[in-house]
Amino acid sequence: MNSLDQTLDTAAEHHGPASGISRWLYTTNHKDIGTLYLWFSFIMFLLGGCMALSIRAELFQPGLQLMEPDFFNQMTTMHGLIMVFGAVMPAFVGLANWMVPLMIGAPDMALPRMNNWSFWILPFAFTMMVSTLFMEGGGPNFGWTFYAPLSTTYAPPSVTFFIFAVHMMGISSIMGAINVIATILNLRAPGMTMMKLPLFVWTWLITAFLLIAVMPVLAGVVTMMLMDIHFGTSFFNAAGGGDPVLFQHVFWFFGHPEVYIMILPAFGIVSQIIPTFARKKLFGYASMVYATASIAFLSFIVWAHHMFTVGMPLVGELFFMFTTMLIAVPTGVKVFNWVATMFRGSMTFETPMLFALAFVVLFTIGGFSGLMLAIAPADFQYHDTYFVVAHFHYVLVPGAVFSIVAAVYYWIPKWTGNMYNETMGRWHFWLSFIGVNITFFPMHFVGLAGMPRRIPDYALQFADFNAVASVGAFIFGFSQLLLLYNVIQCIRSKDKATTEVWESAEGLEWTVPSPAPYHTFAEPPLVK
Amino acid sequence: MNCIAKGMLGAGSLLPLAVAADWQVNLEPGVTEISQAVFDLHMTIFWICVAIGVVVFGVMLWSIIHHRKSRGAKAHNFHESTVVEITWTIIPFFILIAMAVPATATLIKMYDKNGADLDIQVTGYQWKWRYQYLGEDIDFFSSLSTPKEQIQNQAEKGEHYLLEVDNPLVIPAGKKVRFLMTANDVIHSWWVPALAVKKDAIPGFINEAWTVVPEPGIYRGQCAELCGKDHGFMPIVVDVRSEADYQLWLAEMKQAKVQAADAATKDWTLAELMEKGEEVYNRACAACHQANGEGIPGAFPALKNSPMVVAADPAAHIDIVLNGKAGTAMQAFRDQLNAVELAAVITYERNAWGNTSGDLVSPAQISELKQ
Amino acid sequence: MSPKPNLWQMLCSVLAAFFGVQSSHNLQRDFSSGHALTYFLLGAAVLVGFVAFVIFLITLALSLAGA
Amino acid sequence: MQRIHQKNRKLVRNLLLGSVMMFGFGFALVPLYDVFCEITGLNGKVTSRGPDKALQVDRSRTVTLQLIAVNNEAMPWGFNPVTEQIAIHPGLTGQTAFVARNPTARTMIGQAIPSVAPSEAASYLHKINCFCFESQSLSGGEEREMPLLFVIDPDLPAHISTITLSYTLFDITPQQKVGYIQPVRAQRFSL
Repeated sequence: MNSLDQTLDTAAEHHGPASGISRWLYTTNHKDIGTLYLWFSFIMFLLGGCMALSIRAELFQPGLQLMEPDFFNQMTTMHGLIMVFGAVMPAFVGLANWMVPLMIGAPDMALPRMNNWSFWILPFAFTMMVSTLFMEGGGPNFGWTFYAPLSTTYAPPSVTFFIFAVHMMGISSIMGAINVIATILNLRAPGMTMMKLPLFVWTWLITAFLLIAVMPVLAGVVTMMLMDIHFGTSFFNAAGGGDPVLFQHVFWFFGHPEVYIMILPAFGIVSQIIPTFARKKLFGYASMVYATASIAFLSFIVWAHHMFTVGMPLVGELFFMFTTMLIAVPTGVKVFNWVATMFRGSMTFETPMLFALAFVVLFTIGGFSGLMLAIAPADFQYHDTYFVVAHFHYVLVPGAVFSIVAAVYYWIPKWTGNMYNETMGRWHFWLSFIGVNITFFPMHFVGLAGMPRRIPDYALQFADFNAVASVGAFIFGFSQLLLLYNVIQCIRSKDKATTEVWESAEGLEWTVPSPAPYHTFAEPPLVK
Repeated sequence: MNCIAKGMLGAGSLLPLAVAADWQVNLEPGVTEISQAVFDLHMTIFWICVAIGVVVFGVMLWSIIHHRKSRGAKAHNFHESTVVEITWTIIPFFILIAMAVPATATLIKMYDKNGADLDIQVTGYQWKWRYQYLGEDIDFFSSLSTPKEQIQNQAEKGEHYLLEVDNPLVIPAGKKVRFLMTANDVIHSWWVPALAVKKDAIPGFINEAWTVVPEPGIYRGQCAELCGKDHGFMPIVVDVRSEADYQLWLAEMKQAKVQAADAATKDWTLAELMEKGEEVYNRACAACHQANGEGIPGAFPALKNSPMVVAADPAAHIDIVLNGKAGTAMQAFRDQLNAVELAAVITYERNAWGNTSGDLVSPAQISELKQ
Repeated sequence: MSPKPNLWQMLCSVLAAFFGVQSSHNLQRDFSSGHALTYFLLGAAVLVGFVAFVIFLITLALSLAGA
Repeated sequence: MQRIHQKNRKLVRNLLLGSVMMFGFGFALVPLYDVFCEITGLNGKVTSRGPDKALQVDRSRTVTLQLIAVNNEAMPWGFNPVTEQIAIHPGLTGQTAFVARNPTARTMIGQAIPSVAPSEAASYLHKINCFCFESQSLSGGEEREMPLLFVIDPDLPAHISTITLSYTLFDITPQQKVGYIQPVRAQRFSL
């Protein structure tokens, strides 16, 4: 039919995966690269998690016990950067690599060599970033939002390496996004029209466009920092006619869509899992697609709600308050649709479903606190307190992270050909669920009671809830080792999975054998 | 309403709710008209969210219990209903409008710029605050007064651990105070929850905020924007006094200023300066240069045996203490300390920890340079 | 084949997208016969119009409040 | 197959072009932001350098101009307004001055950055002549009175009766040297 298919055919006949390390270094196979991304992200998740635990250990009691304030700031900064850019985003790219070609009936990603490159940049970027911790003056200590002038004039010398690391992972993300878009738009199997795309594919398509729109803006803002630091420009330096507030505007112009980059694929995953285990078609497929597009569009006009206290004129405050509140509408539509999918279904509660249900509930709680934060006058009290920390951890941990874990349990039988241990999966779920709530729910309370974020030590009235949160963090942190155990156990298990794996899962990925062969859909399937 | 809210939130925390302040779970209503309006707004949105949550999670829980396969539930086949979907789009939309109206009203009230009785310029420094009363010639720094031993867990922590300062901001009750916020180095944010005032202090720019506190009292807050190493250690204390007490305080402050000027002209002995100097050093310098004068290698230089400190001519040493060093954490102490304190601390540094320059820098000498 | 959507229908689709509600019948029409770029541009235009509308609302609210 | 390769190539080209454009857009936000600030008076940035037309004097109201001097970071100069506030009719040209004194022994260069509160007043405060228009160089021990000529636009909204004009004085001496950042960085942690 065409030469790509022919080359793939011959490849399939003549060699499977190469052996040894060169398989992973030179691979252009979407499944191998997906695996690499997922392992990388899991390592970063553990690293960032260790940093989180060191933060929580310091905050267990008032007073300075374990670390100096400057090191504490480095920990909070690195924890944020690693979790956002090292754990959550690569995990979603990994899932896209594995699943998008399988879901649309494509033989591989559209640009396999670029795929290899976009992964292998990441380990170097993060090695560079983490190595700054050992440099003179320490690593980045200015928060993951790196507001100027703290991150320019007052930054440790290692900031230059931080900037280059951000550039590298930005390039990696953009290449990954281009690949996803090209795959979805050009490699769909015959009959796989846009309105038949599974929601995970749809949300990833929209996410990929968001990535292309905003990662370059992030690259721009760090380039401006670099120029301010080394070439004497004054983008963010008031002395030369610049403006530190400009930094915040440009950063959040990137930063707010970035928030949706981390949650839209999660919406997609949950929209795949809930119908499977409710044995019922997703309610309002069309609305789901449109709501995703709507959230993506609106994310470009709400950025300044992160900066209500910088002293914007009244008109600005009102504008960003109204637009932000409006995002609640399409987000609400999504939650209602998930609930309607479950309603009158025939539900079972395997591990992926448990994580997906926890996602719906806890993400919605995060959405509620988000709505409260959108109200500008109230935000003056919430801004930069633990209430904000509680909010974004609720949308990112039981939001993004739970969806990724759910996706792993959902698709791992397809990846390894074996079933994971359901009992252990449930243990992992319940420990995570309890741990996450013990950790982050009390943060709402201390935030409302007046505890600012990013402080290494606090007043006595915050002590009790902080101790509780620290205990929860250790429960949550250590229970993630169960995920590692479950994955390894599943790889080595003798409990073979069927082709369909789940009773009523729908989609092309469930038509290939388990484990999915190294090359799939060399002959495009026909979608009715 | 407040009690119920605490109960609700407390129940959600999976923990028994003690009445002690340590388990405070909600925003405090605060003491100003604005802070109470904000509190009401906060509670309104909170209850709306709770109501929506009850409905959504209720339906979900119902389905989880009743529509499970183990109970023999058969999946129905509906997957679309434009009417239903439009309904649950329109209803939240109107709920949002209902939230936006009081929010807008409160915001407009917060931005009421009219008729300030008193202007105070608030400047954020790494890591302290400076208050200047415009037109009153009163100007002082306010920094953390919690002893280091408490932070290092070598002493029992006091009641207002980390929320106490040496010189609180004093304002009159019942008067409209206008704060002009700016910063000296990086961005800070001045926040006192009881007044519902949080405004960023940005270097090179000024921001405004207003408050009217009806009753005297002491209100505590903290810096809310990450501003470097000691971001967690720059609290704010606002001491609101009755108009008469405020006037008394003003007079005292002016009197103290005259006395300080007199003290600078008196002759000080080395021993007197050393004693005073040690106190000033521990307050203003020891955080970086350490109490033993050895600094922190790689971050803060040692003063012990430092060539500049033991040099025969104290000019360079005086210059750096008064004017700081650009591009480093070394601040200019010209405005932060008075002439006696500056002379004392410089003398102390030149004669402590085995530094034996033996010379005495007199307050009069510093007064002249401070002009 | 469903007929090519006219401008009004496309506008309705874009507006529906802003609220996040759409029927699959219309979705089918949009994707089978519409061009992606048109929708994208229309979406951007509606976004600009929406921004202008919100600013207008705010000015109105402020003048009513007398601030 | 050729077709798919071509389609891919075209798409990649367009997407790369899109990212490059967005990179450019990030930088375009800088001038856009300045325009935005000028229109809305955001941040109280003072951009206007004198009225474009002759202004009618409005003797029916008096506006108070508050003057504030702030030293940034380690700037050792003495820096104060001659008078702390001036009451003036809108439309009349007012004159005042700030005094700067360099107490150190070396020549230093300072740059004053103006900021106005409330920010919406910024576009109504016209500066005809200001020491902030250029940097000021003072030799060691030198003192200078730096004039400020201004006029308040009579169109100033009625509810504003006080305008605060602050100047933050930055030490820009090191920036005048070649490769200034390197030495500053190297010195950062040494006395």
